[in-house]
Amino acid sequence: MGLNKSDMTLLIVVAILALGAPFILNPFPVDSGMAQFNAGYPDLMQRFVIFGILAIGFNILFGLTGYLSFGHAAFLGVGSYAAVWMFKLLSYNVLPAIALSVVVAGLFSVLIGYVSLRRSGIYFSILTLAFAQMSFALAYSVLSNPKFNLTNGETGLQVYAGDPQIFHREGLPDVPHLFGIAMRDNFLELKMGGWEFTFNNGYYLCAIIMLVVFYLAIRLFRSPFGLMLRAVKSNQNRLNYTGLNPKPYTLAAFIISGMYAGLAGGLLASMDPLAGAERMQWTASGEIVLMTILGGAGTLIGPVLGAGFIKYFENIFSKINDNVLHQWFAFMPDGMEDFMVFIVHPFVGKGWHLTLGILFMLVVTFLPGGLVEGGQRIANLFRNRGKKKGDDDSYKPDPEHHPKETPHVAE
Amino acid sequence: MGILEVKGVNKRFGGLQALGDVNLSVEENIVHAIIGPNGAGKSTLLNCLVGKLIPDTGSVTFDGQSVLGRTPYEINQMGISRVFQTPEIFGDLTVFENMVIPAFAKRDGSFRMHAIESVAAEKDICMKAEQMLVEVNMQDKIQMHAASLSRGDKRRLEMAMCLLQEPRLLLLDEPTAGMARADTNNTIDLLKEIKEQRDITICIIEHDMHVVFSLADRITVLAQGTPLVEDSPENIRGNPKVREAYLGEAA
Amino acid sequence: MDAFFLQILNGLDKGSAYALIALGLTLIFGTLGVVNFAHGALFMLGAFCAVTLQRLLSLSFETIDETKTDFLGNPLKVKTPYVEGWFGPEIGGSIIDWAVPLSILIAIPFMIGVGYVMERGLIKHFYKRPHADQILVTFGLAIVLQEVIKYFFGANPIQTPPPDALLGVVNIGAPLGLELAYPIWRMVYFLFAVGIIGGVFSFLQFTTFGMVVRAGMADRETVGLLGIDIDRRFTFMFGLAAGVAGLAGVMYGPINPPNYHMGMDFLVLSFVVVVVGGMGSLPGAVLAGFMLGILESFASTTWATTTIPGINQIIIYLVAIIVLLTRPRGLMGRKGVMED
Amino acid sequence: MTKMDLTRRGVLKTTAAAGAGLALPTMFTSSAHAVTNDPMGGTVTLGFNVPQTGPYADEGADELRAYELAVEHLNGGGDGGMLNTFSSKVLDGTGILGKKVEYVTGDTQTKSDAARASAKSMIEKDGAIMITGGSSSGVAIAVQGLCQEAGVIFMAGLTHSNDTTGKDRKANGFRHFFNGYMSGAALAPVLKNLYGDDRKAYHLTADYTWGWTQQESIAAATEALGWETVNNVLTPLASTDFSSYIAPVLNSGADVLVLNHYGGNMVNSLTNAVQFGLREKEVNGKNFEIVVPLFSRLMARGAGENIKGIVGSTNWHWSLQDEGSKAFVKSFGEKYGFPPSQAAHTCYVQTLLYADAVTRANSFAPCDVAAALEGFEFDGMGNGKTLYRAEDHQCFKDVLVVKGKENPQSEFDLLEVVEVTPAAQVTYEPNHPMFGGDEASLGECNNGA
Repeated sequence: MGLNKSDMTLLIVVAILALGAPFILNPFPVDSGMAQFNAGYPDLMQRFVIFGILAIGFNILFGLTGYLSFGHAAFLGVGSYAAVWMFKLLSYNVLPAIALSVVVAGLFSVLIGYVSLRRSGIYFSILTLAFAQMSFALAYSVLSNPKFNLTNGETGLQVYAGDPQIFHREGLPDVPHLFGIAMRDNFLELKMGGWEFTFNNGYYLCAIIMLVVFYLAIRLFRSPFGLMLRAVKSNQNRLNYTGLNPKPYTLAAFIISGMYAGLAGGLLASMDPLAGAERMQWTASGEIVLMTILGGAGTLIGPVLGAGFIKYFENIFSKINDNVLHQWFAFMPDGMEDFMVFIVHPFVGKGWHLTLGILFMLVVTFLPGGLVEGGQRIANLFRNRGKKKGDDDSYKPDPEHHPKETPHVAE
Repeated sequence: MGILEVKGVNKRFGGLQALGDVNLSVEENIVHAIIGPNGAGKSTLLNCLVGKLIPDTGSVTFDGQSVLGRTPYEINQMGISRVFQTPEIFGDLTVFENMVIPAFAKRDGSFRMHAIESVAAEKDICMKAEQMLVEVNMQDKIQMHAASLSRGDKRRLEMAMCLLQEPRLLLLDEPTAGMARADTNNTIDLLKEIKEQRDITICIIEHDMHVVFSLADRITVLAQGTPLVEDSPENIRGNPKVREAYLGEAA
Repeated sequence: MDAFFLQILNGLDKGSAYALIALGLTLIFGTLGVVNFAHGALFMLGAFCAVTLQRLLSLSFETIDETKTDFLGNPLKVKTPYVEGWFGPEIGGSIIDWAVPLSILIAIPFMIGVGYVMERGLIKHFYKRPHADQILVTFGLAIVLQEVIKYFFGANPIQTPPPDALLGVVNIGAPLGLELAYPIWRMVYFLFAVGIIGGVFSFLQFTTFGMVVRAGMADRETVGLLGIDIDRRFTFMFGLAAGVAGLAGVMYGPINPPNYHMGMDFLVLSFVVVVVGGMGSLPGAVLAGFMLGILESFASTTWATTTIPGINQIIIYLVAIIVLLTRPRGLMGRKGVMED
Repeated sequence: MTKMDLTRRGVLKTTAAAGAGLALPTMFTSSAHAVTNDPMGGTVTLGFNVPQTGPYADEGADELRAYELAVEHLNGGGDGGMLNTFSSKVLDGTGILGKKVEYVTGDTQTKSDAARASAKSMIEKDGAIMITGGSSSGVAIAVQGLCQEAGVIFMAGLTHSNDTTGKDRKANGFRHFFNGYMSGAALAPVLKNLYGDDRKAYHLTADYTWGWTQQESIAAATEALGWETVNNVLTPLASTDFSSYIAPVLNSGADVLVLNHYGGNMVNSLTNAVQFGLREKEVNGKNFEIVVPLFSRLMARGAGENIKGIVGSTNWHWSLQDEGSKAFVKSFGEKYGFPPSQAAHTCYVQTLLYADAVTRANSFAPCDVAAALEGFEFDGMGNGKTLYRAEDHQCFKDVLVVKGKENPQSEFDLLEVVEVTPAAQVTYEPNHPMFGGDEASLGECNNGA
């Protein structure tokens, strides 16, 4: 596979996690009070890996080169639109749709990257933000006017009965499918005791694609190209005087990460054939940035963890309502129960944003390297427990992550 | 004809004449020092040589080819390497990675998309980098982060990075500025070694006379943006014009 | 012609809000080198100072009016604010009426306090951290502040009307023979903004404190070496920036009713403004604020939108792109600031 | 390990090809075809998908209150509310078909993506058999499409765009709320009475699908009465300040301003319009008037004083004096301490209508439920006699024209009913061009697996 031992281990661990997700994410019996925290249903699992792909791609740009794009959601949106258009024009087969979404997002990122990369630092961030916001605004309104309806605006682009779908045949499912295998179907539902596990076609397609692109990302990280990207982040001046042109390197990184985003967009549309303009809004771009930093920018696995973390909160915590809280605390005396519900209430359900905000602050304050650093600390804790005291110098910072003391004034 | 030819170079910044009609010829395989008091235009001249600044008039040719209008990385690819006043290295990367990058630049040019094979798989590049580290006596620091090196080691690393590219011309911008005497002497030794072991032209900008006279084969004195004299070290030493330039306007 | 001048006025008005927020953002960048994504939330907090004061002043006691019924058919409880009970309906009523201007008095100490606590409690740990971490932590803080406000005040906008005396329109074009009927409060807002901006500039220009801060902005280390406790001053500057954002928010309430996410609505725009103005440049931020405000107003005219459909939605971003591509560091940016 | 029990709770099972497509040990696949939408055990789960974050969070919170009330009433709790006044009497307070009603909640964030994710989690994870709620048309259409594909029933919450039951209508989706066309048809005659038939209208329209259909409907209805549409200006959804859109109105020669805005947009544009003194102006010898076609009490509250005297339409208002409305206001008011909003009303009614249809059909299968709802006529739910039309799954009922109250007695007493426009006057053909014309079709009803 061309990987060294630790990378191979990482890939295998990720593969086990991804392929075993239906088990791992459903640790609680269906009827237990904790079932609320189960995340092993198809839609959320799909989102975990799709946003994982998005974050892996974003990390190639941001984590390696340090260029902070604040408009990455535009590529996600463009990818989704491209995919749905393929559904509308050709057929519900996801393969051409995903392929086109990658290509279109790639082309779009050539355009935006070429212009934006003429500036660096926050000027670059604002340029990407401006392009993405323009794309969003146009997709939401102007590009959905009845005369030239490219995006279907607020409603979102979807397949209508009147669409050509020239390769659609009898017998093929009327939903996104891969040569007849419908994405939304489950190939297996397992009931074991109180537990239930769902194995979904679409999820496994996403998971396999995620593993492939994760593997490619590892190769890229370890390649000379990846090294050059890290050199761009470290010292562009030296790179220039070493005879290397940073421009094509950063542009290539930008395009690759744009294509990752397009792929994620295409997959999103393949799992659920509707593309809305909100996907391109700055808040969506901001979410990608947050995922990456939260997980640990510049590390391989961090962005995937960050993506999972945020999506978990969005989908699981937002669904906890007072009714559920009362069930949890039902074992307590009445007054105590109401008190506990009162205490927890602001942080769940409609308050899930609050919890997320607090966690952002806690993680970044106490774990400068993101969730990955948290993981390392725990790992070190276990490792050190086995050893004698005084062995602490075995702690080695992750070679990939070194928070840079950013000089405020460069040059 | 020298390997580096500077002819009639002028550079103004607003009302300030930074360089006035500079002519300079650097012979191949010697150490040529450019000295001068502060504000003499040494750094401006250097920046004109590496593509950071473009002179208003005049020409700069390297090995018969003009460097004007070329970017720093193109000029580097022509065979000019530059060492900075404060070491410019990749602080976030390991010493080894720092060494590998110029090796790739030398082999693959200013850009190549090699995103699949790992760095470790490029055996010859790695070997070259390791060899060079041995040469500069840094093999024990190979996995250290460059940022955590001492200042002297940073300078050594930067020089090793430049040498790895086997440049035909090495530009040094005050390589001993701010160094303690011992470090300065080490640097001088390092440069002497380099000079003896390689076919390389070195152009050094310096105002530490000790360094200059220990190394230079030829010296150009710059004052107020114009070359005052160009001669061998022995002759420069006693030149009254040079004294005047350094000591101010003697009566 | 009248329409033209009206749009200029509208632009100046929008620009006032942009300029005030951008001014604070730039102060924080310039002095502390921190990317403050919570700045929009500070603006929002300011607006809710006015809401809170209005609520406090309208705290009421209930009397039962047997002649009327409420929606459930029970006797209607009539609410009378305590201040009206104490001072009589006349004076009490006018105190409530002047709630927004009065809340400036509360907002100044409150916002400076919030800024102080924020800087000492949180931001100061992030000076040496990458900008990305600063973004994450301040964004988290913005969400938290926003959600707290939502928890207490709900998601709906809340009207904070101006005093009756400042309600309505005034024809300011009369001396020029033009018909320029413009809302009084919007004029007040513009003048207020000009006053604040002038105040901040003269503070930095003419006081020793300001001079030290400006010197510190240019070269923090050197000023630190001179034995001046620059950190303390920078903390104060953070408080000042928070105060400016807060006052911008207080006075904005009567123009558009505040809601809990108004900060986020302004956040991205004000970042664009700051960057177009040039990082680290206070005059740049103010200039860009007014410029973008005016351009946005003109892009909203029918003439503009029929010429280029959708121009009103993208104008700010389009201008930002053009400015950044022609002037690498924005209108008045300093070299090297936030370029790494 | 305990016994292995293989079933298809498979809620998203649509094609038989799927299982066969992947080579798996047969012992792992089940060939039993259970009816998906047959809730197991003694409970049935409904999914309440409302905005809990974002600008419509308050509206969402009110919807959620109504849903909780509806569930309470269905399960026999409380005073029964509209169950007592509903013309259909099959619901007896023992849940639905004897199964206790449970519910899950989710956050739409007023984004199509998030709303669909939330709805999917309800269907896939919690086994919800009906999804309802929402506070914007984009979300309603997105979730309706999802429910169609997934084979569950969607009972729309607050959605006013013509498209929901127009070009985007779906066999599994039902809307009780009124729409843009109805607003126009109800408002036009009232506007003519109040302001005359010689008026020049200037439209400000939110630049997205709902805004467009709303503007189209109002313009058509008023032009039919002789009004002239001077201009229609599209305003970006993200606008917070409308001054630059309001200022040109002053010199346009128009004497009526129509604000096709909703939520925060409407609050701000109305505030700005009043600020600029439009209401004190006289143009063409007439008083300048402002019209807000879609009103809600929550918006009226946000707009404060500015709403006074402004005319608009609404689906329902708590001050209605029919038995159904009174019963609903009473149980809602007693539980929560304030009167319900129109969003709460439509959500409450939709839940009851669904439960009733299931009971009458004696089946949870979506197609049976849909059949029971189609052409269903009922009364006692606050809007008078109402028809769930079979062709497009739109309710036809009286529409209220309301006006901002000049002297409110309480903080809830903001609107007064000017006229109740009879259903006949707002009824249109199912193939009306504003509703997708002849091309629009419900498609096939989807029963799930």
